[in-house]
Amino acid sequence: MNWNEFFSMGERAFYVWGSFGAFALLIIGEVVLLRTRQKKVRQKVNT
Amino acid sequence: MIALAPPSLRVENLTLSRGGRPLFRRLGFAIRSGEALVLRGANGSGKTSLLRMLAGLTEADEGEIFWDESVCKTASAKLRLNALYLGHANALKDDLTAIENLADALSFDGVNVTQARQVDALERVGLSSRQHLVARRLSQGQKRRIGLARLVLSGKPLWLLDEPTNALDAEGVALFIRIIDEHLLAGGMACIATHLSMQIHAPMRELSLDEQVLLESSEAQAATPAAGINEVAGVDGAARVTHVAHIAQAAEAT
Amino acid sequence: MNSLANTTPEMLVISPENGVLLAFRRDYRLAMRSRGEIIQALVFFVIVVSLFPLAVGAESALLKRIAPGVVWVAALLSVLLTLPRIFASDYADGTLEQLAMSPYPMATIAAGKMLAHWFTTGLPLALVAPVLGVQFGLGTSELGVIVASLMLGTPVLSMIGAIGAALTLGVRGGSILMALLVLPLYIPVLIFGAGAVEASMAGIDYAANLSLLGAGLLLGALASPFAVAAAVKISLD
Amino acid sequence: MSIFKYASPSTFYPLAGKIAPWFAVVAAMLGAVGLYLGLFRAPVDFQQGEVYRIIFIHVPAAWMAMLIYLVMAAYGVMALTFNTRLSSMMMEALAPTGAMFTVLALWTGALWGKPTWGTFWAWDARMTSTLILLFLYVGYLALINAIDDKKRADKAGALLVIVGSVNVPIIYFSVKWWNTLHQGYSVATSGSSMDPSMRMPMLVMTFACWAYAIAVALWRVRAIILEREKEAAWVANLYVASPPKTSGARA
Repeated sequence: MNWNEFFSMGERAFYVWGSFGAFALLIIGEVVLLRTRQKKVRQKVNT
Repeated sequence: MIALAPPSLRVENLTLSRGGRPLFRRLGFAIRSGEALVLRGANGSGKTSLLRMLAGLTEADEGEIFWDESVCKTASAKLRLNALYLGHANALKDDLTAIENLADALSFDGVNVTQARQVDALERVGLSSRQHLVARRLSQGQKRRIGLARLVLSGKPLWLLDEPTNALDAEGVALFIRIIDEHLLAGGMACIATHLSMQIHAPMRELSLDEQVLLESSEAQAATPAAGINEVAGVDGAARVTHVAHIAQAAEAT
Repeated sequence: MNSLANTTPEMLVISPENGVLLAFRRDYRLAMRSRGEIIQALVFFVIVVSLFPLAVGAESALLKRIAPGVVWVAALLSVLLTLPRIFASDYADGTLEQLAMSPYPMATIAAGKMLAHWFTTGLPLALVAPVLGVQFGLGTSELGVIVASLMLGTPVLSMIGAIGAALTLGVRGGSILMALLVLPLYIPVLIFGAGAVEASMAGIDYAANLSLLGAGLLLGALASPFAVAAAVKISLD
Repeated sequence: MSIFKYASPSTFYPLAGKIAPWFAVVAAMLGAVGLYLGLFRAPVDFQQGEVYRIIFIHVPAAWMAMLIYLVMAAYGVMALTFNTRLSSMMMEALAPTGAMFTVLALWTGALWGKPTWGTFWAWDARMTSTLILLFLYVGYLALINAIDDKKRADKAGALLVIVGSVNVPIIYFSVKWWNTLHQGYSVATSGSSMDPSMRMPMLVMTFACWAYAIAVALWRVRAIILEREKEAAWVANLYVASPPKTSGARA
């Protein structure tokens, strides 16, 4: 399994990893945003 | 006469909160035919919301409204058919004349009133010389009087009035008192939200929304005990007197 | 002085068509009292259409090709601009509450108001459109199709628009928000409306487009009064 | 009625807290399996080479975008008919995730379009419809944020999504009609004729997205419930009894 061939994705690396990168970014971004929102609400509830 | 069997309006454990803040909780009262209930309370205590609920415009979070002992959803057509609601706004179109506004309002009330009787009503409220004046050029007091003319002609048993006398001069207020006395004498009912004192001669009760306490009017001479009594009219009409503390307790329990 | 209070008045016939007729006549009379607004919407339509030649150049072949899209988008924006007129002033002066209190169902009143709005905006647009079509070099048959497509399409624009107008009553920034809600729903009408004119220009069958617009009109006429009534009730709550 | 026992926010809050993590775990596992199959196991496509692998997230995202909007419409119907506050809260909880999936579908579609047809945006029928779907999501989010009174915002949002959902098939049909009229591009996801080893990752990823959407929606609805019921009694003693385990013990 040679990695740099894998990462080049038939010279389409930008498009494939651009898509999968956006996928990861959006998913993780949404979860992080959700976490901060819950923390903010919990503080407001306790005060 | 207004209606054969005297209609009655009864409300049970009405609850409404606005923007997370409870306005009133498990409120109960009744208005009998020929009687006026005056709503007292500071600004924002929910007087207008309660009126709009009786008018069928606003939905309560909880609670039922009984009209002629048949329960209706808080924002239901049955309520709207029997009630006339005059809010803060004068509900007039500035581009229409006084007589056109009155005619429009009555036709949307589903009431067939001849032109002559409309002119008589405007005359009675002192607008005879201004009936063809565009509403934009009428004063606030004159606009309010068009509302009074509509009250007179609509023939609806339940009048829901929000500060009916504001912007009326002394003569206007006297006119309003005469009109509402006639209405109550004829078996009609009224619920009036106002902070002014009402010299209505017909039987009248006051409901204070701040403490949710129903005070008997002076005529009824019911002494108000120190703790305050919340009179909840039972199904058989006999007043079930329940201590306010009990109500408050029930309210917290939910 | 006889007291007028206690004579029970005689009730009108509370039927749906009376409600629609009553609301239509009321709104039409009000619109006629401020006729200027109707003219303004028409002038806006004409101005927007005449912007395009200035923008893309007056080369006739190009103008002819973009004519259907330009006329339809301009018509759609003109209708969009006049939508607040259906409910906003009634909401502000408290008459909308009284209409909601009326024994006539709110759906019939909403239908009457939508009809009046179409009559004072959509219809005039359809009648003026041929003049603009000529400006863009369209043939007579194509002008006929423009008028037909606008006559069928603009009522649907009024119906969908009335839902957006009712939902955003009394909301800050309401008119932009209303456009945001309504424009995506306008897209099918735009596609079939402009598509009909384009098809007639290309000499292919445009009846399908017009019949789909007609179907939209039917669906709208049946469903939108109830949606608008619900939206008004929500806004008045 | 018993079925509405869970419809009250105070009883649904702990329930959502318990089942959400399970969905998150399932989503993570399925996602890992799907990505592994899609990136490593699925064969090279004879036509598009490696770049076709983008469909393993593009297609599930597009499906989720549409599905979530329709689920929101179902909650909207419940909110307006049964007047349950919880269903409108679920709508509000689902909307951001639906919008996210729509953006993801558009982004991956564009990145896939460039190498395949030479342009990022080819006005393809499905992509254009997905763009309009994004407008519908943005419209809903804008409406409920513009109205202060929560009760009205819920009902107005519900009505808008119901009207929107009636229009979604019409939009998809009209855009398809418009697309065939102008030019015949279409995203070549001939799903059925795909080699099974290509279809498997896509299915696994779709289920991963479902589990993910459910987990995120349940977590977000918990936040919404707390935001709305701040003053309620049950919220107060909720935190007196068990200080939140996430952050430090509170005095």
